[in-house]
Amino acid sequence: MDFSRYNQAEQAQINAMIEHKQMKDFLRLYSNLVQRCFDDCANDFTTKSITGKEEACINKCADKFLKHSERVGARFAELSQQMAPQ
Amino acid sequence: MDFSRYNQAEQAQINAMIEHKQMKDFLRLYSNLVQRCFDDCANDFTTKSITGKEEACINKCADKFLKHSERVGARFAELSQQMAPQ
Amino acid sequence: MDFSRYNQAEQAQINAMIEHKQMKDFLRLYSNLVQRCFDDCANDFTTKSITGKEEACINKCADKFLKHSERVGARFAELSQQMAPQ
Amino acid sequence: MSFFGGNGMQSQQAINPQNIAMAEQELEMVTDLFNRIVDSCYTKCISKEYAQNDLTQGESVCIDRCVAKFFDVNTKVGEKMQQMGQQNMPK
Amino acid sequence: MSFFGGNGMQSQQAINPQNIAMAEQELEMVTDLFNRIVDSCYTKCISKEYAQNDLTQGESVCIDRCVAKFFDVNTKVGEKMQQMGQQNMPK
Amino acid sequence: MSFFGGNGMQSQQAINPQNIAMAEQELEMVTDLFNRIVDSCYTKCISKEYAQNDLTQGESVCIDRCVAKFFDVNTKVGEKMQQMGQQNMPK
Repeated sequence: MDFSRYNQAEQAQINAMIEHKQMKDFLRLYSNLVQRCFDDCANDFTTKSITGKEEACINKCADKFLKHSERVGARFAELSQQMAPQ
Repeated sequence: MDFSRYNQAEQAQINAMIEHKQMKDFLRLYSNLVQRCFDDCANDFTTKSITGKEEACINKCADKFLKHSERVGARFAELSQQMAPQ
Repeated sequence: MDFSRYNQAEQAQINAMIEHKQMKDFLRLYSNLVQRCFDDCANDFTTKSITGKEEACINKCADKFLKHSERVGARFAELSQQMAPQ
Repeated sequence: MSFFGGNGMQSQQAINPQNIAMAEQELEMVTDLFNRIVDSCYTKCISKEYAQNDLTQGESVCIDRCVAKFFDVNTKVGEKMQQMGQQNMPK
Repeated sequence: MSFFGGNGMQSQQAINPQNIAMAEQELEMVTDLFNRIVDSCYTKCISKEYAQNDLTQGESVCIDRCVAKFFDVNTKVGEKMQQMGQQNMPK
Repeated sequence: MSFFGGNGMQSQQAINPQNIAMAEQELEMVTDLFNRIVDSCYTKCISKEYAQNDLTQGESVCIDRCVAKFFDVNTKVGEKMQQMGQQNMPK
Protein backbone atom coordinates (compact mmCIF):
# COMPACT_ATOMS: atom_id res chain seq x y z
CA MET A 1 0.00 0.00 0.00
CA ASP A 2 1.32 3.41 -0.91
CA PHE A 3 -0.06 6.37 1.01
CA SER A 4 2.56 8.87 -0.20
CA ARG A 5 -0.09 10.80 -2.12
CA TYR A 6 -1.54 12.03 1.20
CA ASN A 7 -0.17 14.98 3.21
CA GLN A 8 1.86 14.49 6.39
CA ALA A 9 -1.00 15.18 8.76
CA GLU A 10 -3.11 12.60 6.95
CA GLN A 11 -0.27 10.10 6.89
CA ALA A 12 0.19 10.48 10.65
CA GLN A 13 -3.47 9.67 11.18
CA ILE A 14 -3.31 6.75 8.74
CA ASN A 15 -0.25 5.37 10.55
CA ALA A 16 -2.09 5.48 13.87
CA MET A 17 -4.95 3.62 12.17
CA ILE A 18 -2.56 0.98 10.79
CA GLU A 19 -1.00 0.46 14.21
CA HIS A 20 -4.40 0.01 15.80
CA LYS A 21 -5.37 -2.44 13.05
CA GLN A 22 -2.19 -4.47 13.48
CA MET A 23 -3.03 -4.97 17.14
CA LYS A 24 -6.52 -6.13 16.20
CA ASP A 25 -5.16 -8.39 13.47
CA PHE A 26 -2.72 -9.96 15.89
CA LEU A 27 -5.52 -10.75 18.32
CA ARG A 28 -7.59 -12.16 15.47
CA LEU A 29 -4.69 -14.36 14.34
CA TYR A 30 -4.28 -15.58 17.90
CA SER A 31 -7.91 -16.50 18.44
CA ASN A 32 -8.14 -18.09 14.98
CA LEU A 33 -5.13 -20.23 15.85
CA VAL A 34 -6.66 -21.30 19.17
CA GLN A 35 -9.97 -22.25 17.57
CA ARG A 36 -8.42 -24.10 14.64
CA CYS A 37 -6.00 -26.09 16.78
CA PHE A 38 -8.74 -26.86 19.29
CA ASP A 39 -11.06 -28.04 16.51
CA ASP A 40 -8.34 -30.18 14.90
CA CYS A 41 -6.77 -31.59 18.09
CA ALA A 42 -9.31 -31.81 20.94
CA ASN A 43 -11.47 -34.85 20.39
CA ASP A 44 -11.52 -36.68 23.68
CA PHE A 45 -14.23 -35.44 26.00
CA THR A 46 -13.90 -38.18 28.60
CA THR A 47 -11.57 -35.81 30.49
CA LYS A 48 -11.70 -32.09 31.14
CA SER A 49 -7.97 -31.38 31.03
CA ILE A 50 -6.17 -31.76 27.74
CA THR A 51 -4.40 -35.10 27.35
CA GLY A 52 -0.71 -35.49 26.50
CA LYS A 53 -1.60 -36.53 22.99
CA GLU A 54 -3.85 -33.51 22.50
CA GLU A 55 -1.19 -31.17 23.87
CA ALA A 56 1.43 -32.52 21.46
CA CYS A 57 -1.01 -32.05 18.58
CA ILE A 58 -1.79 -28.48 19.65
CA ASN A 59 1.89 -27.61 19.87
CA LYS A 60 2.56 -28.82 16.36
CA CYS A 61 -0.62 -27.20 15.06
CA ALA A 62 0.28 -23.83 16.61
CA ASP A 63 3.81 -23.97 15.16
CA LYS A 64 2.53 -24.92 11.73
CA PHE A 65 -0.15 -22.27 11.79
CA LEU A 66 2.33 -19.52 12.65
CA LYS A 67 4.86 -20.67 10.05
CA HIS A 68 2.05 -20.91 7.52
CA SER A 69 0.88 -17.35 8.27
CA GLU A 70 4.45 -16.09 8.06
CA ARG A 71 5.00 -17.75 4.70
CA VAL A 72 1.71 -16.47 3.31
CA GLY A 73 2.72 -13.00 4.57
CA ALA A 74 6.06 -13.18 2.73
CA ARG A 75 4.50 -14.29 -0.58
CA PHE A 76 1.71 -11.76 -0.14
CA ALA A 77 4.21 -8.92 0.29
CA GLU A 78 6.17 -9.97 -2.81
CA LEU A 79 3.10 -10.28 -5.00
CA SER A 80 1.64 -6.99 -3.74
CA GLN A 81 4.88 -5.24 -4.65
CA GLN A 82 4.87 -6.77 -8.14
CA MET A 83 1.34 -5.59 -8.75
CA ALA A 84 1.84 -2.08 -7.38
CA PRO A 85 3.20 -0.42 -10.57
CA GLN A 86 0.33 -1.67 -12.76
CA MET B 1 -13.71 -8.62 33.74
CA ASP B 2 -12.79 -6.17 36.45
CA PHE B 3 -12.91 -2.49 35.58
CA SER B 4 -12.60 -1.22 39.17
CA ARG B 5 -9.20 0.29 38.39
CA TYR B 6 -10.92 2.96 36.30
CA ASN B 7 -12.53 6.13 37.70
CA GLN B 8 -16.29 6.53 37.96
CA ALA B 9 -16.64 8.62 34.82
CA GLU B 10 -14.75 6.01 32.84
CA GLN B 11 -16.75 3.19 34.40
CA ALA B 12 -19.99 4.91 33.40
CA GLN B 13 -18.81 5.10 29.80
CA ILE B 14 -17.60 1.49 29.88
CA ASN B 15 -20.96 0.35 31.23
CA ALA B 16 -22.75 2.11 28.38
CA MET B 17 -20.40 0.32 25.98
CA ILE B 18 -21.10 -3.05 27.62
CA GLU B 19 -24.84 -2.48 27.37
CA HIS B 20 -24.57 -1.60 23.68
CA LYS B 21 -22.43 -4.69 23.10
CA GLN B 22 -24.89 -6.97 24.90
CA MET B 23 -27.60 -5.82 22.52
CA LYS B 24 -25.37 -6.57 19.54
CA ASP B 25 -24.35 -9.94 21.01
CA PHE B 26 -27.98 -10.87 21.54
CA LEU B 27 -28.78 -10.09 17.89
CA ARG B 28 -25.73 -12.10 16.80
CA LEU B 29 -26.81 -15.06 18.93
CA TYR B 30 -30.27 -14.85 17.41
CA SER B 31 -29.12 -14.78 13.80
CA ASN B 32 -26.55 -17.53 14.44
CA LEU B 33 -29.32 -19.66 15.88
CA VAL B 34 -31.57 -19.06 12.89
CA GLN B 35 -28.84 -19.91 10.39
CA ARG B 36 -27.64 -23.00 12.24
CA CYS B 37 -31.13 -24.42 12.73
CA PHE B 38 -32.05 -23.62 9.13
CA ASP B 39 -28.89 -25.35 7.87
CA ASP B 40 -29.45 -28.39 10.07
CA CYS B 41 -33.23 -28.73 9.62
CA ALA B 42 -34.37 -27.33 6.25
CA ASN B 43 -33.62 -29.88 3.58
CA ASP B 44 -36.76 -30.23 1.59
CA PHE B 45 -37.03 -27.71 -1.22
CA THR B 46 -40.04 -29.22 -2.95
CA THR B 47 -42.17 -26.79 -0.89
CA LYS B 48 -41.70 -23.17 0.04
CA SER B 49 -43.29 -23.28 3.47
CA ILE B 50 -41.57 -25.24 6.19
CA THR B 51 -42.98 -28.74 6.67
CA GLY B 52 -44.22 -30.12 9.99
CA LYS B 53 -41.11 -32.24 10.27
CA GLU B 54 -38.84 -29.29 9.64
CA GLU B 55 -40.68 -27.15 12.15
CA ALA B 56 -40.35 -29.80 14.86
CA CYS B 57 -36.63 -30.04 14.12
CA ILE B 58 -36.23 -26.25 14.28
CA ASN B 59 -38.03 -26.09 17.62
CA LYS B 60 -35.75 -28.66 19.17
CA CYS B 61 -32.68 -27.12 17.57
CA ALA B 62 -33.57 -23.64 18.89
CA ASP B 63 -34.17 -24.99 22.41
CA LYS B 64 -30.92 -26.96 22.39
CA PHE B 65 -28.95 -24.03 21.02
CA LEU B 66 -30.22 -21.69 23.75
CA LYS B 67 -29.63 -24.22 26.51
CA HIS B 68 -26.18 -24.88 25.08
CA SER B 69 -25.32 -21.16 25.04
CA GLU B 70 -26.62 -20.79 28.57
CA ARG B 71 -24.54 -23.71 29.84
CA VAL B 72 -21.42 -22.46 28.06
CA GLY B 73 -22.07 -19.04 29.63
CA ALA B 74 -22.28 -20.54 33.13
CA ARG B 75 -19.05 -22.53 32.76
CA PHE B 76 -17.38 -19.56 31.11
CA ALA B 77 -18.26 -17.30 34.05
CA GLU B 78 -16.94 -19.83 36.57
CA LEU B 79 -13.66 -20.38 34.78
CA SER B 80 -13.15 -16.65 34.20
CA GLN B 81 -13.59 -16.05 37.91
CA GLN B 82 -11.08 -18.77 38.77
CA MET B 83 -8.51 -17.26 36.45
CA ALA B 84 -9.03 -13.66 37.57
CA PRO B 85 -6.66 -13.64 40.60
CA GLN B 86 -3.72 -15.03 38.63
CA MET C 1 -36.91 -0.58 5.53
CA ASP C 2 -38.97 2.50 6.12
CA PHE C 3 -37.24 5.50 7.65
CA SER C 4 -40.03 7.99 6.95
CA ARG C 5 -40.70 8.40 10.67
CA TYR C 6 -37.41 10.31 10.98
CA ASN C 7 -36.96 14.01 10.18
CA GLN C 8 -35.19 15.18 7.03
CA ALA C 9 -31.87 15.91 8.70
CA GLU C 10 -31.86 12.43 10.18
CA GLN C 11 -32.88 10.89 6.88
CA ALA C 12 -29.99 12.63 5.13
CA GLN C 13 -27.55 11.16 7.63
CA ILE C 14 -29.15 7.72 7.36
CA ASN C 15 -28.91 7.87 3.57
CA ALA C 16 -25.18 8.66 3.80
CA MET C 17 -24.84 5.66 6.12
CA ILE C 18 -26.72 3.42 3.69
CA GLU C 19 -24.50 4.52 0.81
CA HIS C 20 -21.37 3.81 2.82
CA LYS C 21 -22.75 0.41 3.79
CA GLN C 22 -23.59 -0.48 0.19
CA MET C 23 -19.98 0.13 -0.78
CA LYS C 24 -18.81 -2.14 2.05
CA ASP C 25 -21.38 -4.78 1.13
CA PHE C 26 -20.27 -4.74 -2.47
CA LEU C 27 -16.65 -5.32 -1.42
CA ARG C 28 -17.75 -8.12 0.91
CA LEU C 29 -19.75 -9.74 -1.90
CA TYR C 30 -16.72 -9.51 -4.14
CA SER C 31 -14.27 -11.07 -1.70
CA ASN C 32 -16.77 -13.76 -0.74
CA LEU C 33 -17.15 -14.62 -4.40
CA VAL C 34 -13.38 -14.82 -4.89
CA GLN C 35 -12.89 -17.09 -1.87
CA ARG C 36 -15.79 -19.37 -2.68
CA CYS C 37 -14.82 -19.81 -6.33
CA PHE C 38 -11.18 -20.32 -5.37
CA ASP C 39 -12.14 -22.96 -2.79
CA ASP C 40 -14.47 -24.74 -5.22
CA CYS C 41 -12.30 -24.51 -8.35
CA ALA C 42 -8.57 -24.36 -7.48
CA ASN C 43 -7.37 -27.84 -6.66
CA ASP C 44 -4.23 -28.34 -8.66
CA PHE C 45 -1.13 -27.09 -6.85
CA THR C 46 1.42 -28.54 -9.24
CA THR C 47 1.39 -25.17 -11.00
CA LYS C 48 1.30 -21.62 -9.71
CA SER C 49 -0.80 -20.10 -12.49
CA ILE C 50 -4.42 -21.14 -12.80
CA THR C 51 -4.97 -23.85 -15.42
CA GLY C 52 -7.44 -23.58 -18.28
CA LYS C 53 -9.78 -25.97 -16.52
CA GLU C 54 -9.65 -23.97 -13.30
CA GLU C 55 -10.26 -20.72 -15.14
CA ALA C 56 -13.35 -22.13 -16.86
CA CYS C 57 -14.65 -23.31 -13.51
CA ILE C 58 -14.02 -19.91 -11.91
CA ASN C 59 -15.84 -18.13 -14.71
CA LYS C 60 -18.92 -20.27 -14.30
CA CYS C 61 -18.74 -20.07 -10.53
CA ALA C 62 -18.50 -16.25 -10.60
CA ASP C 63 -21.46 -15.99 -12.99
CA LYS C 64 -23.57 -18.36 -10.92
CA PHE C 65 -22.67 -16.64 -7.69
CA LEU C 66 -23.70 -13.23 -9.03
CA LYS C 67 -26.93 -14.55 -10.52
CA HIS C 68 -27.63 -16.33 -7.27
CA SER C 69 -27.08 -13.14 -5.22
CA GLU C 70 -29.28 -11.20 -7.62
CA ARG C 71 -32.10 -13.72 -7.36
CA VAL C 72 -31.86 -13.86 -3.58
CA GLY C 73 -31.94 -10.05 -3.57
CA ALA C 74 -35.14 -10.00 -5.66
CA ARG C 75 -36.95 -12.55 -3.47
CA PHE C 76 -35.65 -10.81 -0.36
CA ALA C 77 -37.07 -7.48 -1.48
CA GLU C 78 -40.48 -9.02 -2.27
CA LEU C 79 -40.74 -10.83 1.04
CA SER C 80 -39.57 -7.79 3.02
CA GLN C 81 -42.28 -5.72 1.34
CA GLN C 82 -44.95 -8.30 2.17
CA MET C 83 -43.92 -8.33 5.81
CA ALA C 84 -43.67 -4.54 6.17
CA PRO C 85 -47.34 -3.80 7.00
CA GLN C 86 -47.46 -6.32 9.83
CA MET D 1 -18.81 12.09 6.31
CA SER D 2 -22.31 13.17 7.15
CA PHE D 3 -20.96 15.56 9.75
CA PHE D 4 -19.70 17.95 7.12
CA GLY D 5 -21.47 20.13 4.65
CA GLY D 6 -25.05 20.25 5.83
CA ASN D 7 -27.51 22.32 3.79
CA GLY D 8 -29.88 24.96 5.02
CA MET D 9 -32.83 22.66 5.52
CA GLN D 10 -30.83 20.26 7.67
CA SER D 11 -29.46 22.94 9.93
CA GLN D 12 -32.96 23.77 11.08
CA GLN D 13 -33.65 20.27 12.35
CA ALA D 14 -32.10 18.55 15.35
CA ILE D 15 -30.58 15.12 14.80
CA ASN D 16 -31.37 12.67 17.58
CA PRO D 17 -28.36 10.34 17.85
CA GLN D 18 -30.59 7.57 19.20
CA ASN D 19 -32.66 7.61 16.03
CA ILE D 20 -29.49 7.28 13.97
CA ALA D 21 -28.27 4.41 16.18
CA MET D 22 -31.63 2.64 15.79
CA ALA D 23 -31.58 3.04 12.03
CA GLU D 24 -28.02 1.72 11.96
CA GLN D 25 -28.98 -1.36 13.94
CA GLU D 26 -31.98 -2.01 11.70
CA LEU D 27 -29.76 -1.70 8.61
CA GLU D 28 -27.18 -4.01 10.19
CA MET D 29 -29.79 -6.67 10.92
CA VAL D 30 -31.29 -6.60 7.44
CA THR D 31 -27.88 -6.83 5.78
CA ASP D 32 -26.78 -9.64 8.07
CA LEU D 33 -29.97 -11.56 7.31
CA PHE D 34 -29.44 -11.08 3.57
CA ASN D 35 -25.82 -12.25 3.74
CA ARG D 36 -26.71 -15.34 5.74
CA ILE D 37 -29.45 -16.26 3.25
CA VAL D 38 -27.03 -15.84 0.33
CA ASP D 39 -24.57 -18.20 2.07
CA SER D 40 -27.02 -20.85 3.23
CA CYS D 41 -29.02 -20.99 0.00
CA TYR D 42 -25.89 -21.14 -2.15
CA THR D 43 -24.78 -24.20 -0.18
CA LYS D 44 -28.26 -25.78 -0.35
CA CYS D 45 -29.11 -25.03 -3.97
CA ILE D 46 -26.09 -24.55 -6.24
CA SER D 47 -24.38 -27.58 -7.77
CA LYS D 48 -20.60 -27.44 -7.31
CA GLU D 49 -19.97 -28.98 -10.72
CA TYR D 50 -20.28 -25.64 -12.45
CA ALA D 51 -21.40 -27.12 -15.74
CA GLN D 52 -22.77 -23.85 -17.11
CA ASN D 53 -22.87 -20.10 -16.51
CA ASP D 54 -26.60 -19.81 -15.91
CA LEU D 55 -28.68 -20.98 -13.01
CA THR D 56 -30.52 -24.17 -13.98
CA GLN D 57 -34.31 -24.27 -13.67
CA GLY D 58 -33.91 -26.50 -10.62
CA GLU D 59 -31.45 -24.14 -8.97
CA SER D 60 -33.71 -21.13 -9.57
CA VAL D 61 -36.75 -22.80 -8.04
CA CYS D 62 -34.65 -24.03 -5.13
CA ILE D 63 -33.40 -20.48 -4.43
CA ASP D 64 -36.95 -19.07 -4.39
CA ARG D 65 -38.11 -21.69 -1.92
CA CYS D 66 -34.96 -21.46 0.14
CA VAL D 67 -35.32 -17.69 0.65
CA ALA D 68 -38.99 -18.08 1.57
CA LYS D 69 -38.17 -20.83 4.07
CA PHE D 70 -35.36 -18.87 5.63
CA PHE D 71 -37.74 -15.95 6.21
CA ASP D 72 -40.21 -18.39 7.72
CA VAL D 73 -37.64 -19.83 10.09
CA ASN D 74 -36.47 -16.35 11.02
CA THR D 75 -40.03 -15.33 11.94
CA LYS D 76 -40.79 -18.55 13.84
CA VAL D 77 -37.59 -18.35 15.87
CA GLY D 78 -38.26 -14.68 16.60
CA GLU D 79 -41.73 -15.52 17.93
CA LYS D 80 -40.34 -18.34 20.01
CA MET D 81 -37.69 -16.13 21.57
CA GLN D 82 -40.16 -13.39 22.32
CA GLN D 83 -42.28 -15.96 24.18
CA MET D 84 -39.35 -16.99 26.27
CA GLY D 85 -38.05 -13.46 26.69
CA GLN D 86 -34.87 -14.92 27.98
CA GLN D 87 -31.29 -13.86 27.51
CA ASN D 88 -28.28 -16.14 27.22
CA MET D 89 -25.18 -14.06 27.27
CA PRO D 90 -22.17 -13.90 29.57
CA LYS D 91 -22.37 -10.86 31.80
CA MET E 1 -24.46 7.78 23.53
CA SER E 2 -22.10 8.13 26.46
CA PHE E 3 -21.10 11.55 25.21
CA PHE E 4 -24.41 13.08 26.19
CA GLY E 5 -25.98 13.68 29.52
CA GLY E 6 -23.21 13.30 32.08
CA ASN E 7 -24.13 13.81 35.73
CA GLY E 8 -22.43 16.00 38.29
CA MET E 9 -20.11 13.33 39.57
CA GLN E 10 -18.84 12.45 36.14
CA SER E 11 -18.13 16.00 35.14
CA GLN E 12 -15.54 16.25 37.90
CA GLN E 13 -13.47 13.37 36.58
CA ALA E 14 -11.40 13.27 33.41
CA ILE E 15 -11.98 10.40 31.00
CA ASN E 16 -8.78 8.98 29.59
CA PRO E 17 -9.64 7.75 26.06
CA GLN E 18 -6.85 5.16 26.27
CA ASN E 19 -8.50 3.53 29.27
CA ILE E 20 -11.76 3.34 27.35
CA ALA E 21 -9.96 1.84 24.34
CA MET E 22 -8.27 -0.76 26.56
CA ALA E 23 -11.55 -1.71 28.19
CA GLU E 24 -13.15 -2.00 24.75
CA GLN E 25 -10.41 -4.33 23.54
CA GLU E 26 -10.69 -6.48 26.65
CA LEU E 27 -14.46 -6.70 26.18
CA GLU E 28 -13.98 -7.56 22.50
CA MET E 29 -11.56 -10.38 23.32
CA VAL E 30 -13.76 -11.92 25.99
CA THR E 31 -16.83 -11.83 23.74
CA ASP E 32 -14.90 -13.28 20.82
CA LEU E 33 -13.59 -16.11 23.02
CA PHE E 34 -17.12 -16.82 24.26
CA ASN E 35 -18.56 -16.89 20.74
CA ARG E 36 -15.84 -19.22 19.47
CA ILE E 37 -16.40 -21.61 22.39
CA VAL E 38 -20.15 -21.64 21.71
CA ASP E 39 -19.46 -22.52 18.06
CA SER E 40 -16.77 -25.14 18.59
CA CYS E 41 -18.46 -26.91 21.49
CA TYR E 42 -21.81 -26.98 19.69
CA THR E 43 -20.13 -28.78 16.81
CA LYS E 44 -18.24 -31.15 19.13
CA CYS E 45 -21.04 -31.97 21.58
CA ILE E 46 -24.54 -31.54 20.18
CA SER E 47 -26.13 -34.36 18.20
CA LYS E 48 -27.65 -33.13 14.94
CA GLU E 49 -30.55 -35.53 15.19
CA TYR E 50 -32.49 -33.20 17.45
CA ALA E 51 -34.45 -35.97 19.13
CA GLN E 52 -35.55 -33.85 22.09
CA ASN E 53 -35.66 -30.28 23.39
CA ASP E 54 -33.35 -30.77 26.36
CA LEU E 55 -29.64 -31.35 26.42
CA THR E 56 -28.95 -35.03 27.12
CA GLN E 57 -26.78 -35.99 30.09
CA GLY E 58 -23.97 -36.83 27.66
CA GLU E 59 -24.24 -33.49 25.88
CA SER E 60 -24.19 -31.57 29.17
CA VAL E 61 -21.06 -33.33 30.42
CA CYS E 62 -19.42 -32.86 27.04
CA ILE E 63 -20.13 -29.11 27.10
CA ASP E 64 -18.59 -28.73 30.58
CA ARG E 65 -15.41 -30.51 29.53
CA CYS E 66 -15.29 -28.78 26.18
CA VAL E 67 -15.40 -25.30 27.73
CA ALA E 68 -12.70 -26.27 30.26
CA LYS E 69 -10.48 -27.67 27.50
CA PHE E 70 -10.94 -24.62 25.31
CA PHE E 71 -9.81 -22.39 28.20
CA ASP E 72 -6.84 -24.71 28.68
CA VAL E 73 -5.84 -24.53 25.04
CA ASN E 74 -6.31 -20.76 25.05
CA THR E 75 -3.94 -20.42 28.02
CA LYS E 76 -1.35 -22.85 26.64
CA VAL E 77 -1.27 -21.16 23.23
CA GLY E 78 -1.01 -17.76 24.94
CA GLU E 79 2.02 -18.92 26.94
CA LYS E 80 3.61 -20.38 23.85
CA MET E 81 3.18 -17.16 21.89
CA GLN E 82 4.54 -15.06 24.71
CA GLN E 83 7.65 -17.24 24.69
CA MET E 84 8.14 -16.69 21.02
CA GLY E 85 7.18 -13.03 21.15
CA GLN E 86 6.95 -13.08 17.40
CA GLN E 87 4.57 -11.36 15.02
CA ASN E 88 3.28 -12.75 11.77
CA MET E 89 1.38 -10.11 9.96
CA PRO E 90 1.79 -8.38 6.63
CA LYS E 91 3.10 -4.89 7.09
CA MET F 1 -6.66 8.35 19.34
CA SER F 2 -5.31 10.36 16.45
CA PHE F 3 -7.55 13.23 17.45
CA PHE F 4 -5.42 14.07 20.46
CA GLY F 5 -1.94 15.48 20.73
CA GLY F 6 -1.12 16.74 17.24
CA ASN F 7 2.29 18.30 16.71
CA GLY F 8 3.17 21.62 15.09
CA MET F 9 3.66 20.24 11.63
CA GLN F 10 0.30 18.55 11.57
CA SER F 11 -1.59 21.58 12.73
CA GLN F 12 -0.53 23.43 9.57
CA GLN F 13 -2.09 20.85 7.26
CA ALA F 14 -5.74 20.15 6.77
CA ILE F 15 -6.92 16.56 7.10
CA ASN F 16 -9.41 15.57 4.44
CA PRO F 17 -11.72 13.01 6.06
CA GLN F 18 -12.43 11.46 2.66
CA ASN F 19 -8.74 10.63 2.23
CA ILE F 20 -8.70 8.95 5.62
CA ALA F 21 -11.84 6.99 4.75
CA MET F 22 -10.30 5.89 1.44
CA ALA F 23 -7.10 4.77 3.16
CA GLU F 24 -9.15 2.89 5.74
CA GLN F 25 -11.09 1.07 3.05
CA GLU F 26 -7.89 0.15 1.20
CA LEU F 27 -6.37 -1.17 4.43
CA GLU F 28 -9.54 -3.11 5.16
CA MET F 29 -9.51 -4.75 1.73
CA VAL F 30 -5.86 -5.76 1.90
CA THR F 31 -6.25 -7.25 5.38
CA ASP F 32 -9.40 -9.08 4.39
CA LEU F 33 -7.66 -10.53 1.32
CA PHE F 34 -4.71 -11.64 3.46
CA ASN F 35 -6.94 -13.31 6.05
CA ARG F 36 -8.93 -15.15 3.40
CA ILE F 37 -5.73 -16.43 1.77
CA VAL F 38 -4.42 -17.66 5.14
CA ASP F 39 -7.69 -19.54 5.70
CA SER F 40 -8.09 -21.04 2.23
CA CYS F 41 -4.45 -22.05 1.79
CA TYR F 42 -4.28 -23.61 5.25
CA THR F 43 -7.23 -25.81 4.33
CA LYS F 44 -5.77 -26.64 0.89
CA CYS F 45 -2.13 -27.23 1.91
CA ILE F 46 -1.64 -28.22 5.55
CA SER F 47 -1.99 -31.86 6.56
CA LYS F 48 -4.20 -32.26 9.62
CA GLU F 49 -2.09 -35.11 10.99
CA TYR F 50 0.34 -32.68 12.59
CA ALA F 51 3.27 -35.09 12.46
CA GLN F 52 5.92 -32.41 12.99
CA ASN F 53 6.38 -28.76 13.96
CA ASP F 54 7.83 -27.58 10.65
CA LEU F 55 6.14 -27.13 7.33
CA THR F 56 7.07 -30.02 5.05
CA GLN F 57 8.70 -29.31 1.68
CA GLY F 58 5.42 -30.22 0.02
CA GLU F 59 3.39 -27.92 2.24
CA SER F 60 5.78 -24.99 1.63
CA VAL F 61 5.62 -25.35 -2.15
CA CYS F 62 1.84 -25.73 -1.98
CA ILE F 63 1.53 -22.49 0.05
CA ASP F 64 3.63 -20.54 -2.49
CA ARG F 65 1.50 -21.72 -5.38
CA CYS F 66 -1.73 -21.30 -3.46
CA VAL F 67 -1.01 -17.64 -2.65
CA ALA F 68 -0.04 -16.95 -6.27
CA LYS F 69 -3.22 -18.62 -7.54
CA PHE F 70 -5.42 -16.76 -5.11
CA PHE F 71 -3.97 -13.46 -6.34
CA ASP F 72 -4.60 -14.63 -9.89
CA VAL F 73 -8.22 -15.49 -9.18
CA ASN F 74 -8.69 -12.21 -7.34
CA THR F 75 -7.43 -10.26 -10.38
CA LYS F 76 -9.43 -12.29 -12.90
CA VAL F 77 -12.66 -11.92 -10.94
CA GLY F 78 -11.98 -8.20 -10.55
CA GLU F 79 -11.60 -7.78 -14.31
CA LYS F 80 -14.74 -9.79 -14.92
CA MET F 81 -16.77 -7.68 -12.54
CA GLN F 82 -15.48 -4.46 -13.99
CA GLN F 83 -16.64 -5.66 -17.41
CA MET F 84 -20.08 -6.32 -16.11
CA GLY F 85 -20.22 -3.22 -13.94
CA GLN F 86 -23.26 -4.59 -12.27
CA GLN F 87 -24.41 -4.48 -8.69
CA ASN F 88 -26.24 -7.19 -6.80
CA MET F 89 -27.30 -5.89 -3.47
CA PRO F 90 -30.65 -5.39 -1.79
CA LYS F 91 -31.56 -1.74 -1.75
